[in-house]
Order: sequence, then C-alpha cells, then structure tokens
Amino acid sequence: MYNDKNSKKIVETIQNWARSHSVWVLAYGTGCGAIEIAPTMTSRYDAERLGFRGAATPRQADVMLITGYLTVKTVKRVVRVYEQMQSPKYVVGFGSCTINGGMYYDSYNTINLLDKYLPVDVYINGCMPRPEAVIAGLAKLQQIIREGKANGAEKYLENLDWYKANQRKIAPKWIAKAPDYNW
Amino acid sequence: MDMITLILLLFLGGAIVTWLGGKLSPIVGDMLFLVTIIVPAGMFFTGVTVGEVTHLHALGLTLTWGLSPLSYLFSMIVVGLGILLAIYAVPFMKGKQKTGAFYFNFTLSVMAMLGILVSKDWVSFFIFWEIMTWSSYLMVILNGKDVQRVGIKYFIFSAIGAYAMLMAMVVMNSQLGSFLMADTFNNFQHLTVGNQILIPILLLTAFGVKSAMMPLHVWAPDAYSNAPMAYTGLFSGALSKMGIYGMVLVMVTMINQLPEGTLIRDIIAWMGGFTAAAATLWAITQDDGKKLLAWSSVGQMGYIIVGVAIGTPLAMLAALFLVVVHAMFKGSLFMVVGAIEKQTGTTDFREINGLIRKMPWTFISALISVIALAGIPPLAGFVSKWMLYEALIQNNNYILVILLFFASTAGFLYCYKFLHGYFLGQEEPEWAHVKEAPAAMVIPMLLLAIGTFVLGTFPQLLFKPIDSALQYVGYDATGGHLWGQSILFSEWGDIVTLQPILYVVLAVFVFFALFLWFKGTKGTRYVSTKDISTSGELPKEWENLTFKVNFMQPFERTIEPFLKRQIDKYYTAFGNGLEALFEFTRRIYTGNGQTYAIYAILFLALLLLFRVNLFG
Amino acid sequence: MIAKIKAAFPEAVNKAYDGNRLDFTVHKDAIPGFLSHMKEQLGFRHLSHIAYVDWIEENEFEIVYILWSPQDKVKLFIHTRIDRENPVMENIDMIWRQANTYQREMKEMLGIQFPDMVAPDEFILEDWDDIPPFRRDFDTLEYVNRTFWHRPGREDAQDVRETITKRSGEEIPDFAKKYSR
Amino acid sequence: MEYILIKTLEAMATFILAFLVGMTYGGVVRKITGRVHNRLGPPWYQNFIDAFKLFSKTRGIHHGAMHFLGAAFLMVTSVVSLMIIPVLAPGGHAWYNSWFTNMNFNGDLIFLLYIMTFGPLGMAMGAGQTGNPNSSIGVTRGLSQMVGFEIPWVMALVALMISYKTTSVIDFMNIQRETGTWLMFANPFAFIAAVLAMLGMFRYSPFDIVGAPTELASGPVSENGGKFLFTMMSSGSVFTFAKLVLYVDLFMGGANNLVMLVVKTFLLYMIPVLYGIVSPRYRTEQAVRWFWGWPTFIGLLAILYAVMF
Repeated sequence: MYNDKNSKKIVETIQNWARSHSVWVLAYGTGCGAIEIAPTMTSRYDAERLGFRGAATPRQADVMLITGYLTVKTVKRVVRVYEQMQSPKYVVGFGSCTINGGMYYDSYNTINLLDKYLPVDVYINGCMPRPEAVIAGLAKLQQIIREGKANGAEKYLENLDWYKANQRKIAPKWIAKAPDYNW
Repeated sequence: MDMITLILLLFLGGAIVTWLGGKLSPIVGDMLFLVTIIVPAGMFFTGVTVGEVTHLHALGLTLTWGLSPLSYLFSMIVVGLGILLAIYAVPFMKGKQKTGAFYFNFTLSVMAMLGILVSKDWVSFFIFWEIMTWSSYLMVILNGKDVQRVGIKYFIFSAIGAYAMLMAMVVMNSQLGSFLMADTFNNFQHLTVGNQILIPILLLTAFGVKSAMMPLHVWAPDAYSNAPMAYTGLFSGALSKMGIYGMVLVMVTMINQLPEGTLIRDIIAWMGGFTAAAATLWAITQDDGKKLLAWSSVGQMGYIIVGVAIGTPLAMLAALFLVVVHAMFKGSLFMVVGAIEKQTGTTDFREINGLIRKMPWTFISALISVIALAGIPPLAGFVSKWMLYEALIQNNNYILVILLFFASTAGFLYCYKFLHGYFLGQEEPEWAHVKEAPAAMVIPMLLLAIGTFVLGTFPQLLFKPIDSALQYVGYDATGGHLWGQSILFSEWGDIVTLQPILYVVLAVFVFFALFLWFKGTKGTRYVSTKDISTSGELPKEWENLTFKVNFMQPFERTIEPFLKRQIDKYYTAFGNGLEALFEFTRRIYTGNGQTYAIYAILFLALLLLFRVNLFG
Repeated sequence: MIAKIKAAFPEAVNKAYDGNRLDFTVHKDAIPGFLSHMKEQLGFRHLSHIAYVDWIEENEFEIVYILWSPQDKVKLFIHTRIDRENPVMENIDMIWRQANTYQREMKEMLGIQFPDMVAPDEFILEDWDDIPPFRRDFDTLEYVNRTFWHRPGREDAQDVRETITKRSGEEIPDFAKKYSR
Repeated sequence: MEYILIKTLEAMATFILAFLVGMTYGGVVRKITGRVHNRLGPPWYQNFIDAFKLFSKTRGIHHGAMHFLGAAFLMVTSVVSLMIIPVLAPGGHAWYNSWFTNMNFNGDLIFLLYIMTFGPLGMAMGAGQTGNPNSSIGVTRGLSQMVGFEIPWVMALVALMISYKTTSVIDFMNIQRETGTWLMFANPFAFIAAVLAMLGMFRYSPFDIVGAPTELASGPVSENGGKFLFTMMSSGSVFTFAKLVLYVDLFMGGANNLVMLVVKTFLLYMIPVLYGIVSPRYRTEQAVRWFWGWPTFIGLLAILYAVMF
C-alpha cells in the first residue's frame, strides 16, 4: 500500500504543502540585506502570516537567506551552516551582490556568483531588495516548494564534487579541515 | 564460641593475616582480603539468627552481644555494602600504595560496625565505636594529603563525640550501676531530671557527629572526599549510618520518656532540615565530584535525621528506608567516581568531558543512581521522599516540608551537574584513550543501581524487615503487612501504586525511544560533538566549547548571601587551639590509637571529679 | 616641542603644519628609540594609527605612525621609508600593544616582515596564496577573473580611472597606465 | 487482557485530545501575539503544519544515545502526568467521561510534583549529550528557574493539603463539588501563589531566559531538528495541557465536560500568555529572586490562612 506510487505521490503533495506553509528562516545577516529582514518579519510586512518564522540554529532551519555580498571568509561559514541544515533545505540569495557580485564585482575578496558554491533556489533582485520584493521572493519560494521543484539539497548532493572543487578553489585549507558532507 | 563472636574474631584475625599476606605478595593480599570479607559475611547471612544473645566475660566485666531486628537491618547494609566494595576495591587498589593498610582498615571498619550493631552494652559499644573511628581516621589520612587540615578536623570532632558518649556512659553507670543498654533504657525514669536531659543530649552529640548533623558536619565533606573512593562508599553509606542507628535508639528509648521530648525532637528535626538545605546548596557550588557527593551525602543524612526526629511510624519507615536506599545509590555513585578516577586520573568536572561513549556501563549505573538520588519516580528515592513528606505534612511541620522540598528541588541541580560534568559535553581527544572500567568495578555499581530500581517498584521487600525493626524498638505495627501490592499509602488515604506507574513509564519510554530510533533511520546519521551549530565557525582542535566553569553561576549568584555564612568560620578560633594541642600531642605520640586511649583515660578522670561536684 | 624633539634626535627632519600637527621623517633604524622616547619623555602616550603607503614609483613603502599627546594636545606624524624589495621593519608592539594589530595587517596586506613579532595566525586573509593585495602592482580584477566567475553581461563595465580622468581632465601618467586596464 | 486493551485505547484518546488542544492553544497563542503586535499573525492551525513539517524532514543528525533518550524522557513526563491528572471531574455525566479516568487513582500531588521534574532532567541529559554549550547554559538556567518557582507552587499545594487533609487530586475535586465553592475562592492566597508560580512554569516572558532565541540559540533544543523537535513540540503541547488541567482541577473545581474544560483551561492559559506578551526578559537570578520574593510571601500567607481557618 505504502509502496503504491499514487499514495506516495499524495503523501509527497501533502508534505510539500506543509513544507511550503511552514518555512523556518535562518537569516544569515551578511551585508546590507540584514536590515531588510526586520521589517519583513515584524508588523509592517508580516511574513509570519505566510508561515515564515525565524529559526535560531541551522539544525531547525529550512531556508537560509543570504542577504548581501559574501566575502571569501564569509562564504566558508555559509557553506558550513548550509551543510549543518537538515534537508529539505533551501537557499535564497538577496540582491545583486549574490547574483553577480554587484558593486563588488572586481573585489579580490568578494565572490561574484553564489550558485557556484551553493545551490540557490530563489534569487531576489535589487540593491537592496525592498521588503515587498523579499515577500514576493519568499512567495515564489513557497510556490516552487509546493511544486516540488525546490530540490537544492539533492542538487548539492549530486554535484558535490563540483561544488567542493569550487569551494576548495577559494578556501583550500578550510575545506580540508571541515568535516565531510556525507549525507 | 558462638557465631557472632566467631565472625568478629574472623574479621579481626583476617585483617591481620591480610596485612601480613600483603607483605608477601599483592596477589596473596587480595585473595586473603576477599576471603576475609566474604567468608564471615556468608556466615553472617547463614548462621546468625535474630534475637540470640551471648555473654562474654573479659577484663572483669561482662560484654553482652546479640542481634536485634533493628541492628539486623543495619548489619544487612554493612555486610552487603562491605562485600560489594571489597570486590570493587581489589582492582581499584591495584598499583596503589599502602594496599595493606587499606585492606586492614577496611576489614577492621566492617568488623567494628558489626560489633557496634551487635553490642548490647555500652562498653563494647564504645570500644567498637572507637575502633571504627580510628580505622576510618587512618583511612582518611591514607593518601597523606591534607592531613593537617582534614585528618585533624575529623579527629577533633570524633574525639568530641567520643568524650560525650563516654561521659554519658559514666553518668549512666554511676547512677544505674549497669552498662547494659536495656537496663539504662528501662530504668531511665529513675534518673534525676538533670541527667535525663543531659544523657540524651550527650549521646545525640556523639551520634550527630558521626552522622554529620549540621553544626557538627564540618569534618564530613573533606573526610569523605579525602578517603579512597573504594572506602568512601562504606564511609558514607554504612559508617555514617551508625550515628542514625544510635539516634534511633536514643530517640525511641530516652526522648520518648521525657516530658520535653517533643521540643528536643523539633530541634533535631530542624537541624536535620537545615542540614539538608544548606548541604544541598554547598553541593551545587562544588567543582569536584568527590566533594559534590560528600556534600550531597550530608544532605541526605539530613533527610534521614528529619525522619528519625519526627518519629511517627511513617516517618521512621521513610527514614529507615532512606537509610538503606542511600547506602545503595551513594555507594554506587562513589564507586562511579572511583572508577573515573582510576581510568582518567582526575575527578575535576572542569577537566573531564564526554565519557559517556567511553564508559557506557558506568554512565548507566550513574544515571540510575542519580535518578534515585533525585527522588524521581519510579526509583527508590521517591518512596522514602513521599513517605517523609506525607509524615511531615500530617505531623504539621509545614515550614519544614517546604524546606525539604526546596532542598530536593535544588538537588536536581547538582544531580545534573554530576552527570554533565563527567559524562556529557564535548568529547576531547585528550580523553580518547579512556576505556571502560574493569568488570569487577562495574558489576558492583550496576548491582547497587539495579537494586534501587527494584526497591523503587517492590518496596515491600524492604518494608517487612523495617516493620519488624520498628516493632522491636516499640512502635506498634506500621502496617508493613499491608504494603504487599507495592502501594504507598498514608493515614489520609493517599495512595501511590508503584507497579502500574512503572509499567506505564516503561511502555511510554520504550515506545518513544523506538519511535525516535526507527523513524527515518537511514536519513539520520551520527555526528561527533565537535560538529555543532557554532554559527558556521569551525572550532579548533585545542578549543573546548563545553560549558563547565562557573556551571551553576546564575544560581550561585542568587544564593550568594546564604553561602557567605559558613559554619567553618565559627569553629576557626576554637579549632586553632585544638589543632595546636593536637599537634603537640602528635609530637609525643605516634598519632594512632594509643593517643586516643590516653585521651579517654584522662577525660574519664576529669569527668569523675567533675560529675561529683555537679550531680553528686 | 619641535626644539625638544630636535634636541633628542637631531637627524629627524620636520615639516611644519598649521594647527596642532607635527610631522617628522625618521630613518627606519631610529624608529623604536624615537617612538619610545616620544612615549616616555614627551608624553605622546597614545598611538592612534599606523598608516602605510605604497610608493611604487620610488620602489619604497612609507609607514606613518600617528601619535597623540593627551596633555598638550599635539598630533605627531612620524614618516619612515623602507625598501620595497625586502620590506623589513622593526617590531614596536612592546611599546604599544595595539601596534601588533596594525603590524599584522601590514604583514598580510603589504607583505612587510616584522621579525620577532608574535602573531598567532592569519588575521584578515585566510589561506591567501598570492602577492599581498594592497600592493599597487596587484591587479585585483585580473585576480578576480582568475579566481571567481563573472556572470555574462558585465563586459561593458567602465574602468573607474577613465571615468575619473574624463571628469577631472588630467591624463593618466604612464606608470599608472601599466597598472590600468 | 482486553481490560488492558481498553485502558490503552482510552489513554490514546486522552493523549490525542491533549495533543490537539495543546497544539491549537499554541497556534492561538501565536495568533494572539501577532494581533497584539498589530500583525495579522499565522493561522490558528500553524502549529500543526510546523509539527507535520518537522515530522516529514528527510535528513537529521544525532549526537549519541542520550540524544534519543532525552526526548523520550520528556515524553514520559508528559504522558504519565497526563495519565495521573484527572482530565474530567468525577461528577460529570457526559457519555465520554469514563474514557478519561486513566490512572487518576494511582498517584497524588507529591507524585505529580516529582514526575513533572523527570522530563526536564532527561531533556537536560539529551541537551548535554549534544555538546553544544548553549544547550548546557539553557539547561542550568532552566533548572535554576525551576528551583525558583517550585517554592511558591509547593507552598500553595501544602496550604491546600493541610486545610483539606488530603493530597489526592480526585479528593480535591470531590471536596469542591460537595462544598460548591472553588478552592481559588476558598483559599485565595494559595491560588495567587500558584498562578504566580505558573508564570514561571510556562516559560513565557519575562521568564523565558531558558530558550532565549537571540542570545542562547534556543537553548536546550539548539541541536535538535526534525523528529527530535517534533517529539519535543508535541510533548510540550501535551504537558502544557496537563498542567492547565491540573490547575483547573485544583482551583476551579475541574470540568464536567470537554467544553467547560477547554473554556476554563483557555481562560487560565491566557494569564501567563497575556502577561508575557507585554513583558521584557528577566535574567535568571532576577527571576529566581522574584519568585522568592512576593510569591513566597503570598505562599506563606496561604499556609497561615490554611492553618487558621
């Protein structure tokens, strides 16, 4: 019965619906975007009515908001936190800095393309995106979760060597020291 | 030559033989030691019958020995704990110094405690009391550390107790002309009023010293933590219970005949409650496992003293039950600390981390014993605590019951501190080499822990002997025959049925443990305690993130004003003089029993003069 | 004040500024004695900052110690030049503890070696395997092209220097063209 | 045999009721908090979605055996205290009343006081096993706070015990049914002390230093996610319901049917919630000193009242 494909599909649908309506956010406040999280969460643009809620530690979180530019030192920590999250897990990139480096495109210590190092599910454009844009991006994330397309964790697991190679290119010693991501 | 004498002589001879054999080769010493402890113990369990009395004519006076139901209860503790600790002590003492002295004093202490329990006259009582005291004293200073501070403190307080008991004996003998306990108890009414007040107070002083009642407790924590751990189980489990034994005798036989008895009872009960609370607060602030357990022993003795002092049948039941159970779980916990000290070489919480995966069996016994210590159902500590609270409430000691509730709730703090300090926290490469303790050390502590588990569910195993003991000392039947279905009940009709609760607890626990284990087992993997969510930072190898230093700091900050006043200060001036005197005498004598004998004789002479003037 | 310092160190060259600012140019070997004398005798008890300039034209590094005297409210700028090829400087963090931080920064960003300086581990740049990035001959965009990726659509990026020169009208000197794109 | 089966089914019914009500209360509390913050707030069924999401996490980590046992200990406390506490008053005549008399006659208040501390201790072990310093810090704070609020709580209970000569919850409910007056009016000081202790028991502000999300990373649960957090969440809901029912039984005469039960527990639950929404956060020693201040004094008054009248 449980192995029946349709029942599995039904269970999957319900689970995706639940996941999409209860998303616990780990706001990794880098750069300027952290200031946009506060109005998004609090009573001006109340993100909790959509089921978004702050999570304290990566163990409990579902989605990681990367709010702004990532220096080489920061991206290591971000990768570490992402690997500590428990799948299904999603990544949302804020602003042009995560998309293409933005105004730091030629800085020697700021990465340009976030999705070379982590599987990003949703990008939110702007420098910085205003809370309306953030809400729109989160709604988009909910939609793709509901459609079951938000499979960043599987993507990361499948192309782990490629991601690790990219990370090792900017941070060789750190990646060597970090415990390996074997799940 | 009857059984009791034979057993005692076997202990005595075995001690000496063990010492000599230990000089030949350590293996012979170990074997002889085990034989010495186990053979007379077996003879005790098989041969001795309750109620038999024997007379011994020696030195012109008659020593009367016999076994009463009450002393049978206590001697069960002594012998059982003695056997287990002897099995434990052999691997514990392996490769240590002064093994011979350890075995000698250990055997001698067991012998002395049995002697105290079987002696029916004050002379032999006093003799065995002294043997017990100085054998334990030699055990306290065995490792040669802090002799100036710890040993002398213990010695001074024991001396005070001994002189008090001696004085009481002399007064009783001179007034009643008999050393027999029974005579002194029965003819208690014939004493003058001054003596009727004086004798119980003197005896209670002696027993209060041994059972570490609050104003007289100063020696206890240092002495407990300074003795070898294999002996401290006996020290705190059985040896301090001798004070309770004497206290029960005095309370029941003498205080009950006094018109002022209730006042004395209340004073003792409040001392006990104060002991429980303050010792708990002190235990919370300790950073060394030995000291923590020592203070917690003082606190548990406080509970027992409260129960004995209240003196209603339920309270006596609770106190005697806690006597046995405390012997079990505290013996197990001291064994745990000894095993950890044996395996890692230290007992400081701030140094050891995460032994749970290295020493799992030690952790299991520690966990069960700590749950029993905290008094959490369905383990044995809860039974005694429940009965104690019921007795207190029904005896209208409302503030005292609040005090004890506070003590037991604060007890959770040091319970958690103990477990977290040794077994939990991050696993350090420093302790990667640690192995589980040898089986001879693990099995006794596991047996004791499981014993607390069994007694928590089937307390009637213990209620029947306690009931007979209470009937012996003159209580009417405390309904020990009614406890068959392991139901706790009080006069108010409040019941706690233990067995169904235990089954429900086990069922729920097993169900959810299995649920957590089997739900998504494939997706769940083990990660080391170094791989924690530290906001993305990688802790370095030398970085230890475990939270150990100032562990209970918020609570300590709260109770600071209480901790400021410690009783030690008030003893300091007095103690300095006594220690100077003792230093002087130590230079004359060799610091063993002879000193003591001379003290006793001098004090006796003084006492006679003194008594003639005072009470003549 | 100038007289005092002159009396102590006659070889120090001073440059006059208005306000409460003094500038001195000292040879690099005299720096520790000079600074300690300033601190102990003349009351410049506070080290505000250590600035550094890369004079790639003279093939030299310039290090500026900025001191502040609390009681007579005088800023003291002490300039010194060291060779760019083997940049070695005296360690002064026994005079001011906070100098250690600036020196670690200089060590990583400019490659200046401070013998007998105790620096636990890398400070700003973690596992960096290129020439120090604050040297002016370090081409950051070339490094970025080598290390990171560009998303398509950035090829029309204007060089900032050209914009500046267009606005201000002065042309780029030849030595600078070498380092410009 | 079928006796045990029926008992098990009834216990399951009680557990499911407690789970549903507790979860709903959690969602409603979040909604109310949102409204007080002038937000829309999540829907009332948000906690169910969260629980199901946590339940259906596909990956997870554990730090060792004690990590599993901690959550199981927590569940033991919730379920056993729910079994012991009488959910419905014995006098009720509703057709489902007999379902909820699980083990009401097997324990009394002292037993409840101790079994209620069983879970936090086991939870503390689980938190210590994870090796996360935040967990241990949160646990020590929680235990210290427990020592703080146990004093007035025990004082209130002792006052009730000595005035009615019993320690069994069923007897208290019978007494209230016979005399017709709730104990919160019979001994108001005891009720006040118990309610002040309740503020700390439910760990809303200002006594939420235990799991402060911003400074402790949610304290003891900081290493738990997925099924562990699901278990702790449902255990917390059940335990909340059990404690509320205990308060209702002791001070408000119990409830004869489920509607009255829900109403009374909800009204009682609003006290710590509404007090917590508008409160800042106490440090631990401030909280403990607060509990040892006025609440303890009121508890003493309650005991005096019980002794005199």
